[in-house]
Amino acid sequence: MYENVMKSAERFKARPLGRDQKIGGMKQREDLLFMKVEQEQAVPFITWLKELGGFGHLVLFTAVDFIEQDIFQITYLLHSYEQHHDIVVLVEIDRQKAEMESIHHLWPHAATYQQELFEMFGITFPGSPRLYEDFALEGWQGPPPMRRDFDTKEYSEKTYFPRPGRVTHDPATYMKEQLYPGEAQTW
Amino acid sequence: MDNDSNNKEQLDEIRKQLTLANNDVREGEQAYFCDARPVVVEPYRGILERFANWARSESLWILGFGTGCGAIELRPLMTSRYDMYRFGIQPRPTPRQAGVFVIGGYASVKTMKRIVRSYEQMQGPKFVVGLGSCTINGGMYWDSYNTINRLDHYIPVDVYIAGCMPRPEALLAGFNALKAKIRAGECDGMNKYAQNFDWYKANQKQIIKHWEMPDYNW
Amino acid sequence: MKDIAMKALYTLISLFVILNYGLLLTGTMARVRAKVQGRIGQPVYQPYIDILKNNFLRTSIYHGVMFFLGPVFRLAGGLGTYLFIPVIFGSTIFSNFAFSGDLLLVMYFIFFGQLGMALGAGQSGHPYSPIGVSRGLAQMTAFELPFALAVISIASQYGTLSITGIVAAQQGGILNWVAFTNPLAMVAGMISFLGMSMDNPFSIVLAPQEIPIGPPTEMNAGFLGMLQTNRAIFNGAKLVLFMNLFFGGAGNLLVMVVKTFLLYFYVVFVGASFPRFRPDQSIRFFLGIPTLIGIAAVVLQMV
Amino acid sequence: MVSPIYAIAIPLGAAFLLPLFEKAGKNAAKALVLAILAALTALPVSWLVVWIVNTPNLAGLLRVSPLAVDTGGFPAPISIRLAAGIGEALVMALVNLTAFLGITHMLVRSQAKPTGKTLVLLLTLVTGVNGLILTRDLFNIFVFLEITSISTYALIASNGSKRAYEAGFKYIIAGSIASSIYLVGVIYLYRLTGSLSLDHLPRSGGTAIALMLLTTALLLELKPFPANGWSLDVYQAADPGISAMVSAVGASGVLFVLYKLTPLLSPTHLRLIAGSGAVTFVFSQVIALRQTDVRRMLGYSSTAQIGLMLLVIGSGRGTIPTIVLLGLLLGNHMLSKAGLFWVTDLIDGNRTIASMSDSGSLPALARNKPLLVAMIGILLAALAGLPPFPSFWAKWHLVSALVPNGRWLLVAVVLGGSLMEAGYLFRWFTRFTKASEDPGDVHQERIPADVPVTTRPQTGTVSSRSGKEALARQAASTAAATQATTQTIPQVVRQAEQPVEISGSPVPTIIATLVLVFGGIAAAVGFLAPNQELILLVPLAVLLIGALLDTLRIPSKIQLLLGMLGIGVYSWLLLPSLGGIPLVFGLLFLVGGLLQMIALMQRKGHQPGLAVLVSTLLFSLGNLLFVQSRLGFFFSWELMSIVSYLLIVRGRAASGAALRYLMFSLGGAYSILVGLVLLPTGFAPHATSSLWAGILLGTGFLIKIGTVGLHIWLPGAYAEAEDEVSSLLSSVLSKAGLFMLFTTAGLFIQPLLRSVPGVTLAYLLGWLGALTALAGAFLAVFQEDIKYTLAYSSMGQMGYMLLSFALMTQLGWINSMYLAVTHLLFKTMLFVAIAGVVHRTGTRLMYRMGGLISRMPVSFFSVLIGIIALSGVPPLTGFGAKWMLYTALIEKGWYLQAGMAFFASAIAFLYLFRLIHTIFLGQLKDEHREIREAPLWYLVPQLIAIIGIMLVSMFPNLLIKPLEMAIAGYFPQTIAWQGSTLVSTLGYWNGNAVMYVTMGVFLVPLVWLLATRRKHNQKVRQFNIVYSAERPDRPQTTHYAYNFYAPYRSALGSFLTPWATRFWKRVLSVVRVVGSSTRRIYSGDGQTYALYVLLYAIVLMLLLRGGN
Amino acid sequence: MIQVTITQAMTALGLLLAIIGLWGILTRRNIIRIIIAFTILDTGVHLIMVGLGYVTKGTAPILDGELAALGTLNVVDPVPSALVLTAIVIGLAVTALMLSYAIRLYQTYHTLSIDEIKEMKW
Repeated sequence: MYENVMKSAERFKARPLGRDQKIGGMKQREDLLFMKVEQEQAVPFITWLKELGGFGHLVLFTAVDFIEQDIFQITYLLHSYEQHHDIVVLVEIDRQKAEMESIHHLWPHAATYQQELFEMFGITFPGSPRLYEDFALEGWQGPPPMRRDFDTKEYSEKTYFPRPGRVTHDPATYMKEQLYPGEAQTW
Repeated sequence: MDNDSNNKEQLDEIRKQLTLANNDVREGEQAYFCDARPVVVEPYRGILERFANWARSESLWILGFGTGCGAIELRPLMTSRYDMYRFGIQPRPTPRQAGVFVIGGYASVKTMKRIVRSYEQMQGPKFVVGLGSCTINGGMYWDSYNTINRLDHYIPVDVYIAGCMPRPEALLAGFNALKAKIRAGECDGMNKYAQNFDWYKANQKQIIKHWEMPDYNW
Repeated sequence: MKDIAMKALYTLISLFVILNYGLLLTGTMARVRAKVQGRIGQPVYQPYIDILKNNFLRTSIYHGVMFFLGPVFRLAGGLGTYLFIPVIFGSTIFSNFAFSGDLLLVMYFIFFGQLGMALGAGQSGHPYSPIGVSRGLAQMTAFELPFALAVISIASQYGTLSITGIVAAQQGGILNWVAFTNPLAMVAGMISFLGMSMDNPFSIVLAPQEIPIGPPTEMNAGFLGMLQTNRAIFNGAKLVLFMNLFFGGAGNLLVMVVKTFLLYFYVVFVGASFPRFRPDQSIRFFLGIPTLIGIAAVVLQMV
Repeated sequence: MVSPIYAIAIPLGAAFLLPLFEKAGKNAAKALVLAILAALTALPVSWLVVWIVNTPNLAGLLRVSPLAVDTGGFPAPISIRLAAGIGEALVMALVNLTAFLGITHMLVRSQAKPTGKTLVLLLTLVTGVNGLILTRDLFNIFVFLEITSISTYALIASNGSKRAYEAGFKYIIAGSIASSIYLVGVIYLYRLTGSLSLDHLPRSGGTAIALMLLTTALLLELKPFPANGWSLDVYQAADPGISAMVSAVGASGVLFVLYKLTPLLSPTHLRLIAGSGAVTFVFSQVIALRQTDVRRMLGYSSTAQIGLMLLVIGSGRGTIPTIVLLGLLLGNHMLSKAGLFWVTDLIDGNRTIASMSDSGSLPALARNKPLLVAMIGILLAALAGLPPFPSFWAKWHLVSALVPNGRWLLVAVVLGGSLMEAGYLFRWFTRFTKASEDPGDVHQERIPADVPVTTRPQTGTVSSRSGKEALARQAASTAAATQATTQTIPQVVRQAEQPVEISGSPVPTIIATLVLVFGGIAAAVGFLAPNQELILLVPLAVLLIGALLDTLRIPSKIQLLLGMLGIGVYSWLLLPSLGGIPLVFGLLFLVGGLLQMIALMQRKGHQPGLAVLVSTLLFSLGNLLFVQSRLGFFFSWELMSIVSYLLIVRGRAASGAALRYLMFSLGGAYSILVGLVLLPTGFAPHATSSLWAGILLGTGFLIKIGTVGLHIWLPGAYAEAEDEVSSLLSSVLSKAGLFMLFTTAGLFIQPLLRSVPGVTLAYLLGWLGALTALAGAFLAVFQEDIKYTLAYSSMGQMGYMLLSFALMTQLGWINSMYLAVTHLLFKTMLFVAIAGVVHRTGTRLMYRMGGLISRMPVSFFSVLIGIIALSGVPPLTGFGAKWMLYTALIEKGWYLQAGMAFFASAIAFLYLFRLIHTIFLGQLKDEHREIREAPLWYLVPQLIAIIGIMLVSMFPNLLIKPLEMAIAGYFPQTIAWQGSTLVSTLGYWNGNAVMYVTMGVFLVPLVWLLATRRKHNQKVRQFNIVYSAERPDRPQTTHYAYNFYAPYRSALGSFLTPWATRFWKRVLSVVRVVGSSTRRIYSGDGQTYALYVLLYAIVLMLLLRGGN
Repeated sequence: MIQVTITQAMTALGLLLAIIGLWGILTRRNIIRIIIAFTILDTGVHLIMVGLGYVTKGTAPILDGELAALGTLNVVDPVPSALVLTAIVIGLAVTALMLSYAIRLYQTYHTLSIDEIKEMKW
């Protein structure tokens, strides 16, 4: 399995991420593989995985905003029922030119993920059906809300009539002080 | 002639005040919706109203619409442990027949649209119970980009039950408080809504951009 | 003139009795159901309050003439059905208008209210209403068949279709009841009765989980109150009818109360014990064993 | 009187002299030919006139001494005698008339006008045929036979086409073998008897083989199955004008020779002739079913017709002489078949008409040349033996002659073959009449593959988004565009219609048609006059007058008014003379019919045929009320069937349904025909007779009623006919079968099985009725098309009537007629209201409608009353029917039937609610937002019917008491009246009291609601519904209508299997397979055909030996 | 010993010829041969006519009255001869027609084989 994927991965210039490394002190699952691939090679690689590699199920399809590196990392999680194996394909795209190839031709339901990604991150997928239609946010008019440069607190205060007199506490301290003063030492 | 046309203009003016514009429905859909304005309905007088209020308080039919996570706390009320039926409270599956609307916790903008619609479809007098902190001041979602902070800016609320989440006991206490309020004749959210209709509508429309419904959902 | 006035008075008394009895019975049975589930349950007088509250509602909506008339049809159907059944054997007050028609009239008058209500529900334009109606009508065709066979069997047994005649034939001891003289007809009839009562496992019309709550989805305020009133009266009428057909009728109010209570208790008992059928399951059920029992009852009368 | 010798001498002489005349001018030659033929036609007519003038009665006419000429002045056995009796005169007149018309046709058509040579050959052909008819000498017959044959061979080739040469050569081979056989037979006979004169041959034995040789040869000339492959090629390939001559003229002469030979033949010979005819008749019809080439199909029809006439010759004499039968059949065949060949010639040559499958330009033809199509219809009807054409009468008498002799096989052959013939002929006819969108084979409603949706309104606010706005707009518009293209309703693309031209003048065909029509009418007068039943011809008169009015293009409104006036007068005169059951049904037919005609008044402009057909239908229904003789009844019944067929076929997509209707109607009619013949006491009310008469008559009437199993014509016919016509068919016409059941009720109380007491025909009918009620109601539940629902509903209601009738008790009969009357009222309401809805909405699919109550309140009210009355809910009329039904059933002891009827009536609720809900309640569609109430003409009959229903509901005794009187005396009294309470032995019912109580209990809650919901009761609109906190998207998706009873379908859908349809389809496919496999013997090889000819002769000889 | 009269022999010969003719019609493929077979059949039939038509005890019908007076005078019956003459003429006509058909068929189908000429069937 692993060898098979790795062999083809070379063709697509995909590199596995830290298979034998321990992440956060924990060993990674045996049946999970992270692959990082260039933007141009991503869809061919996924296509290969689906058609020849046996990864027929698109489990998850999302994005992460790495505003510090000025990139969006797009994550495809694929699963193979025959091999009981997951592969995560990671693609980094330019945050300024947030555009990615659509994969709705491989999985029709990918169009829905792409609709969501467009709505939440502003990533476009040219050719994807219903991409510009409203999805979860009905009539949203601001910038994409999941981008990290969008200040939700400011937006909320501006929009939703905050009730005056709200106080925020640190839950741990507050609990110690207010509710269980006697037991505070044991924590 | 002049007099007639004046009269006609006046009549048109009055009609405009009495009817809703329904400008935000889709094109060509005006005919689907009733365009009457909600009106203030005077209560009965004297003992009849008090009797009616007693009957209303003893027969609270909840709209079975779980608007937020707090709705999970409504279910135990039906079980043998809490047994809300003994207080004359029971769920109804349709707003047309329900008298109490329980807002079950946080209300996102999307849910808010449905809340407004369902609330307007209930027949008066109707009561609203705000459940959990989220309905009071946004709770843990106070800084979210899509969750409201104050329910009473959008629909009139009769009773708030604080907590995150309030337990079923708290709910029962809240319902009893509501009953007392009803019996005292203090729950007139329906007329309040009709009186301040434009204010409520403006607040609602400020957040609900994708309106696509008439201004008042009969 | 005096006759008519007396008849009107008797009718009012009869209706008053059945309305209160029906409401109290509903309340009691809700309480019985609560006990089965280990709850205290609602007060016995809760149905009164609900009806009052619904009539006290300040606003209401309606969708058109048929919507307005739907509950009227329904209540008229309930009242009419009740009024064509002699309630207490030998009583002038409770003989109602049984002189204007026999058992066939009652069987068909049941449809009067259902049809009107279906039309009212239909005009509301809500899809759940016709779905509920379609389920209800479909199930109705199925459970009416064993019932009709039972009735035919009884009619041939006693040579009459008059309800009073059938009750009269059952007088003189418990063994004269149809339940004992024609047990197959009784079984077929009582299974149909379950379907007619729309309780579990045949509660596919209201079906709160799938099509909340079916035909009366759009009914509100006074319209709903009227439907609830009808439910009490119509329930009473059905119970009295089945009591008359299979269990020897009643000589006085007390007997009637006991018998109808037990009959209703039977429905609630079954309803509290079983989950709901799907519509097609329900239809197949009634057209299976109960129909065969009904046919057997009829054939036994033929040979 | 002019000597018969001229009939031979003149054409022969002229044939030789014709080239000389051609020198004088082409037109002179043509004029001469036509003049000669006219003279030849006039000659026998003159004889006939003289004889008719000189003899007082018909019997004397048949015994008139023939006009004989001995050639050369010697007496008969030495010289050749020509003799012309009444038969000869008749056939000669017909032959020469047809020849005259045929040659005229060929002269006036635009292409392929006959040359001088052809004219010569035609003249010799006529000479030969005339000679065949007249001569009494066997060898002379051979000579004329050869003259006929040789001219025919040559004529076939005149076409000059490749196929014609092929066909002609095959013909020659077969023909020469046949003539060799004839020659041998002649000489053998001469050796045995020493004489060749028909008048002097001994009738003793010993000559059997010689006669058989002659008979065989003549039979071979008459193209018997299977030795007739060549003849079909001739019909297909030759010039249609020539084909017409061969088919009509040539064969007639030979046929007549065979007829002349019959006095000499033994019963064995005759049986062989009849058998040969029967085989030819039935197999030719079967094979014709499979033909795709119209001319070849007509060819098969020709051989079949000749087979039928052989059957007539061979099967001996019936109540009327064979010659009359033969004359009727022959004349009918010659004129109609020749006419049809000419028609194929007229319509644009071979291109459009020759193929059965190509229907491209035929409908256009129907629109451009309605008269031509009407003419084709008449010719086809004549050929198929429909009234009033001569072959109809011949068929009646033929069956009357066969049945008493117990020749059931021949009866089956004659009737079965006729049915098939009508089938393929009218299948061809429907190609003309159907509209371009008519698929031709509709049996069930047609649902579009996907529910088409109108494009939803564009969202009002397009979300404007940072940086992507333009892109989003563009994408949205593309998406909308794709949506629009994928969601457009598939439009029926009308083909560009080719202009259809008629090549040549149709005058000869018209003349032939007119001769047929008037011959038919004359025959009708002749056959009906002895029973003093000429009044039965009134519908025909109406038809003729109507045809005239139609030709003048008088607007339909005026025609209808005239028709209504006529029917009014007719009813005024007729009804007072009736009493009892006929009076009830008379009111039903005539007054009910008038009610239906009001709705038709809505039609604007000129609707060809509508008014006349409706009026004729009602008149022929009126005939049924008082007709006494069997023949008169059968005539009226068939007339009613054919007229109603023509009414149905007017529907937009009705061709398939109408054809099915016609086939079942004719099948039923033939069953009735045999049943009637079996009635020894004649056709009179309450005749008792054999079991078989009851079964056969009953089957015929049950088909008309649409009993389950025989019902498959019903849904299509009722649904696909025009909307107002459907109402007429369902509420009036369907009762005809019921009326006849009442009239012949005495037949149905006979025990079905001697061993099982109590099982009578009526008992069987009762079960059939219960099953029909159940099946009708059940099938109606699942229809999406409103008219199919109503059609099946009608079927179910007829089931109740049948069940009630079969009870044979007082209450049962009262109920049957009560149902018939109320069914008329509420079905009028339903059908006409639905006609209005369909008229306004332009669709028949229920799920496309919805919410129409606000737009069409009166129609809604009418449908509401209709469904309450139909369903049996008190207090309206339906309950009375249900009460009487169950009471009567339980009184009779038919408990299981009662249970079944109850189940059916419960199922009826399903479709009734669906009907009213999906059309009038629920969501109003956008496209219906502006429609108006139905036209006034539709509302008037509905209102009248509503008043009727309400009256009968309020005062049931208004209807029940007269019905009780109508059947007084038939049964012992089982019901009694106490005031307005109807009391039976089982129960009681007081319609008045029920009405008052219902009104009372209805008013109380109504007043309460009106009082309490006076204020703040807001009327809301269609989308103001609680929709799971959402809003409805579109009315289409919110209206619950499609597959309304899905749970019912999943529970009981297996009972929807179309068993009956499957059965009848299988019957049809068996016939087709037989046809397909039988026609394989026609390999196209001339030698094979010659072999068949030889084998046929040998087999016949062997059979003769076996027969002795 | 079987007495074979001339008429019987003629009949037998005619029968033989007729059968040969029929056989030819049914088996030959060439149209011309079929026509020839037909003429053979025709001839056979004519022979049969002559053979059968001789009525041994018959009289010549034309001279009915006077013949009786002549008694044993042996007169040949003229009727069959007349018939045969007519039949031969007709047969000739038919043969001629067939031949002309053969020419036409050859012109249109370019063959004389009857197997090729079956465009129409069923």
